[in-house]
Amino acid sequence: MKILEVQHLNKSFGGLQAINDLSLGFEEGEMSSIIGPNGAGKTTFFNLLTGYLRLDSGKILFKNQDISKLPNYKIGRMGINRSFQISHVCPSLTVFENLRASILSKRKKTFKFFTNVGGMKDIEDEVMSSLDDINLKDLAGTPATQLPHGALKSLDIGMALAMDPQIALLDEPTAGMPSGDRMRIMDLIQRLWKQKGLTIVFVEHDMDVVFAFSQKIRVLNYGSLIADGTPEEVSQNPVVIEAYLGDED
Amino acid sequence: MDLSSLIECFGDPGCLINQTTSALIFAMLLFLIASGLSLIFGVLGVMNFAHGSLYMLGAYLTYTLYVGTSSFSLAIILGCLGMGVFGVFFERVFFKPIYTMHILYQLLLTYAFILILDDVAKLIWGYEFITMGAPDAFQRPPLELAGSFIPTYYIFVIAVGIMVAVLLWMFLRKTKYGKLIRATAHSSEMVMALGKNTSVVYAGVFGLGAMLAGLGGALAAPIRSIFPGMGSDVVIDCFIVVVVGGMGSIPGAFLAAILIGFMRAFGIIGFPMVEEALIFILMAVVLIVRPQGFFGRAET
Amino acid sequence: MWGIIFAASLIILSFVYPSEFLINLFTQILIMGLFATSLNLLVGYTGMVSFGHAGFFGVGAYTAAVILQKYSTSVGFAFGTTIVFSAIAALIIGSFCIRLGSIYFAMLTLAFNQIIYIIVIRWTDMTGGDQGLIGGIPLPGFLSTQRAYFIFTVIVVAASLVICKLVVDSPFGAILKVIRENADRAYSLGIRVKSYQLIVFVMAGIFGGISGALMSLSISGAYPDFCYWAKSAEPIFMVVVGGMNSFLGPLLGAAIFKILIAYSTMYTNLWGLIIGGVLVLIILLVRKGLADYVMEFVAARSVDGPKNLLSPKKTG
Amino acid sequence: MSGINYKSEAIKKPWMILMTIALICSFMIFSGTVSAEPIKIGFVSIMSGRVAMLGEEGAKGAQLAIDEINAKGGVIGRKFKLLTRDSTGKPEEAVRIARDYVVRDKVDFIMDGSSSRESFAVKEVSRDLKKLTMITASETTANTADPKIRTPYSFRTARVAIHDSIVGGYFAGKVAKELGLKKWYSISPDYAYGHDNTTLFFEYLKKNYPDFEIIGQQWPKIFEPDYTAHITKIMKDKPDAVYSCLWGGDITAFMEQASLYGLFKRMKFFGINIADPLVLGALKKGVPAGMYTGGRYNITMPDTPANRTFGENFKKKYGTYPSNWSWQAYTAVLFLEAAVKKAGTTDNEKVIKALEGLTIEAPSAQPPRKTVTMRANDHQMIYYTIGWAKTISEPPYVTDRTYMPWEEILKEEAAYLKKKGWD
Repeated sequence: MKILEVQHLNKSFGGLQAINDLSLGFEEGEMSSIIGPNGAGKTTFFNLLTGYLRLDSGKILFKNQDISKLPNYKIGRMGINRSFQISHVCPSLTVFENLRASILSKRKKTFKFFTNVGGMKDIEDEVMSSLDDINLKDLAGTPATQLPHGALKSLDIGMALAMDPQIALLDEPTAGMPSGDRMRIMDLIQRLWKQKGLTIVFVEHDMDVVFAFSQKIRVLNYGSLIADGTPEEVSQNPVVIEAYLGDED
Repeated sequence: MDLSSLIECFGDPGCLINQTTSALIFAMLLFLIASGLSLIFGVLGVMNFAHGSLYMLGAYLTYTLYVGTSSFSLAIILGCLGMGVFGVFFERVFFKPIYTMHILYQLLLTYAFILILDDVAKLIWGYEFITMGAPDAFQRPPLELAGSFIPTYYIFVIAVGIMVAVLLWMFLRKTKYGKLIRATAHSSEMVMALGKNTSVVYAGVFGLGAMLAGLGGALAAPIRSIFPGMGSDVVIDCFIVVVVGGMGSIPGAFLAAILIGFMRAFGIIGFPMVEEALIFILMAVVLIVRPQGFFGRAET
Repeated sequence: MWGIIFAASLIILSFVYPSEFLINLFTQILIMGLFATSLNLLVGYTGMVSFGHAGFFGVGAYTAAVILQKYSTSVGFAFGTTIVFSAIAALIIGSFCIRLGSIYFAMLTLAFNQIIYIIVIRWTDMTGGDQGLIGGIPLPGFLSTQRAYFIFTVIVVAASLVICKLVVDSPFGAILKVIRENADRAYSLGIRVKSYQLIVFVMAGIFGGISGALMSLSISGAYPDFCYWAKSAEPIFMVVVGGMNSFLGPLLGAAIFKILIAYSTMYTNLWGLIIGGVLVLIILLVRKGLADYVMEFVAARSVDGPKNLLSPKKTG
Repeated sequence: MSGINYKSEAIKKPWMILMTIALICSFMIFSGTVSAEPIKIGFVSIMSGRVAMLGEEGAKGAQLAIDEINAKGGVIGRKFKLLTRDSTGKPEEAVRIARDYVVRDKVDFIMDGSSSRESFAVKEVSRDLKKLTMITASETTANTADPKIRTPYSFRTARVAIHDSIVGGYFAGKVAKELGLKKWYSISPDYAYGHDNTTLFFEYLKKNYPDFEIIGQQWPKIFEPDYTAHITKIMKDKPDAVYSCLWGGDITAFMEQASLYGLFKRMKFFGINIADPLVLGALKKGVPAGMYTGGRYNITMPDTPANRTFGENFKKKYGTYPSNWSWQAYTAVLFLEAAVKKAGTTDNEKVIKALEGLTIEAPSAQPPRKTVTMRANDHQMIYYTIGWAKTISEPPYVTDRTYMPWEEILKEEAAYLKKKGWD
């Protein structure tokens, strides 16, 4: 069953047609990737899916319910959570406090005015376990500004995954990491994906990572879908090779 | 609220011209000060509360020079240049560190300078209010036109105001430095990347802003009483002009100053008790409906 | 609860060391401290820089004063109405202001502040116009002496601070900090940022109104100066000098501000030079509020050496 | 650059006072006279910002009187000492300073030289702490006339709007009758004093010259920088005469802008506050002749030797002639001196009794009298000089001064109080 589906999506900024009649769907429980050259419209697509941008035309369906008009916080609350290309964390808050925000929002405990948040044992435990999931437990007390790049990225991803999302949209989770760390973080994401039965969509440039971790690959170029299939199908697809893989060995 | 006398005034040409001149004189002085503020905000991104004090210092400086040299034109020119130099010095020493600061520190630092400059003025020129008096050249009786009266000094000030507006616009549009300033306003990182020294641009812009405020002070000195603290009321009117006109836009400031000038001049006839509130309501409406004002850049 | 200890210690102090001068000074320090702390709910905890907070101070002051002067003698009723009116004012103003970001938000709050000021000046038969509310405010017997009013102020301010502390430490407070740091992230976590901002704006308005009411009762009169825009700069001075990131920073800032004014006006008429000078020094050199500086100093010593003392500049 | 003014003296002043006190104390100890605490007067007023002259001029007047009294050996063997503090224009500061004077500095009397707003705040302190307070600046009638507002502990040696208006109406009525001024206009600052003074003026003008009509009134906000819109409106309505109680920097700005429009050539102008030395001193281009001004205070009004010596002493000490706020504070100290001498003590209750109905010699008494009196029932000083005159462009800028006999003023005032239900 398609958990999230997009039909004839269009979005243009002035003259530039960023998303061009895009239609595709994401199966529940599937781990898929979106690849394409810079400027292919990947991040724009994520922004449209999560309500940060309004679409010009077309429809976005989440479990067959039209969410194209909903504001971003409503979409976030429904379980479509994302991480950001440039990691969006709270700089002067500690790792623990950053993640606690996700848990609080998930447990709908944000509108409590007089209980001391420090004293909420259940929340604390859950945050600790989420930290454990992304191997950041020992850095719980350090402010986000002092995290090494890798940890910062995993915090960003962790904040999305901690929401137990129906579908997690990870925008270049391995950006700016040496190849060894990339594999490690993708293993981590895959482990959580299996463990919690999530649906994950990630944007990636490193072909080794793409082919190693995607059950399905979608290739975007100039805002339109030029290929959609399993890694094998996509690697033989002449259009993809010519437009994107080109002289890839 | 007596709309009848407002309508009656529109009918009578004398009253129309009268109120228009008073609107224009208020607008021109306000524009001179507000244009400097808008420029500084547009390029440096800092809302300078102390801008009113630059207007006050301009008035005091011109008064002192006028008493010294007893030539009004010399007093104005030297007054403006003096303020320009003071502006550059002021920016280099006090403003440079605050560009990257939290907006709260910027607001408070500029507010602190209102307190400091007011007391400095009190120390130098004393606490009593001073009146400079219109220079002899303008003591002639006012121009009579269809039953209205236009003092010659006001014609001079309005002319200067319009001239400065045009010059400033052309300077920003046509000259090399003007383009550099507008580029820095757009994105200072880019300009820095192109190897231009933005700190010179910042100092220059602040100097120009101070000079404009100084000119406003110089032209206001003969017709308004000069006292320490005269700047703090004017700065609020300037904020309205900058916000309504569009932050960083000179044509916007010109248009907004004229709009507010007319609202004041005709508000006094139509809604005598609340014309001041109308101006603030206008500011609020513009901020809510169109935060970037007439010509400002929409907030990216 | 440390709040009760804080209040009890002040009251005992007022008996043990009964110098009336200090009692008067501390009454005003506490009132302005609450006013600054209410602003810090916006500035320090939610990152919303309001430059028109004096509007609520004025609304509170005039509401309580008019009620006690004309309509009732019960202080409780006066404060109740103050809370209601301040909340309504904050709701109306807040619903407009929260749509805007940083500098535009500051400008809009300034505009509303001046609109309140002009209403107060022009509505002469209710507010006494430019003259202010004259004729004194009748206070019930138990509040008549300075010390009694000081104790009343201590209780009200301590209670308000305790409530603010609870809210700041609650889940709601935690989310406010996230909104301050990164509103985009908050949205993606399913947080309706605008409603949180409105709630904290109304809360700040209420406590601002309460501090206004306390002030008007303490000097037995309400004056337009309370809602003039220059009055909005005072709490910002206190928040910045006292320290934005620690809860009691603004209270410390209020003490510094009031003591600085009290002693500088004793020796010279150039208080502007002194206050302005102190501000410039703090902003250009120390770049942090006093309380933040101390907290970081202590934190640096205990956790991991002095390296994070020079924490990177707060980016705008 | 006009020389460093009074301000730098202020910075030296605390040291001077400390030195003089040290001298006096040491002198007292050696001379073995009753080494008594000085009688302390706490002067609170605004000394910074737009209306700094209120505080500065008041403090100068009070200090001059104190120096003269101390030179004559003080009173009941004790010297006076003046404490001055700037209320920075904040009502809560004025209240806190007034309370500090009573509680910490243990002053014997408070002198409140602040503008109407702060003076009402300080009044609550005098009522609360039962401390004798001399009001030397606020001119709003209600301050002493309204029984609900006045307190038994405060006295006022400042002029009162009602008196000014009665004399103004009397004088303007005569001039209006002569010149047939039918259509009147008014432009006064929009606060209590402005409304109070203007409405009363027209009330008394009607008494003396019934057939005139007010064709328009303007209420610019106080400290309005730009009156052009108001001026052009007045010029449009072409009244015969304009009344204004604008004062200080406002009246000079208005006159500057109005003279550019030639307003004074087209209509008679009655400005009650033009003759204030600060205003006359500031008008560089000379004073436009042919206007009518209230006496307010001027070295030549009254033109008596006592007033002349007071003016010269003031100029010798401070370099400028005294203004309205200076003589009012000066007279307040004279009253305190006489009352303390009469009561033999500085105990407030007794001094209040002594002050009520007290008559003393003062430079500002209106001829033919040489004395002013502190009225017992409402603690307001009467018999001070209120006159009107015409302006001329050379010093002393005022000529053909006319005074209204105080008996008639008091009769009109009584009628007014009865009507207001304040008698």
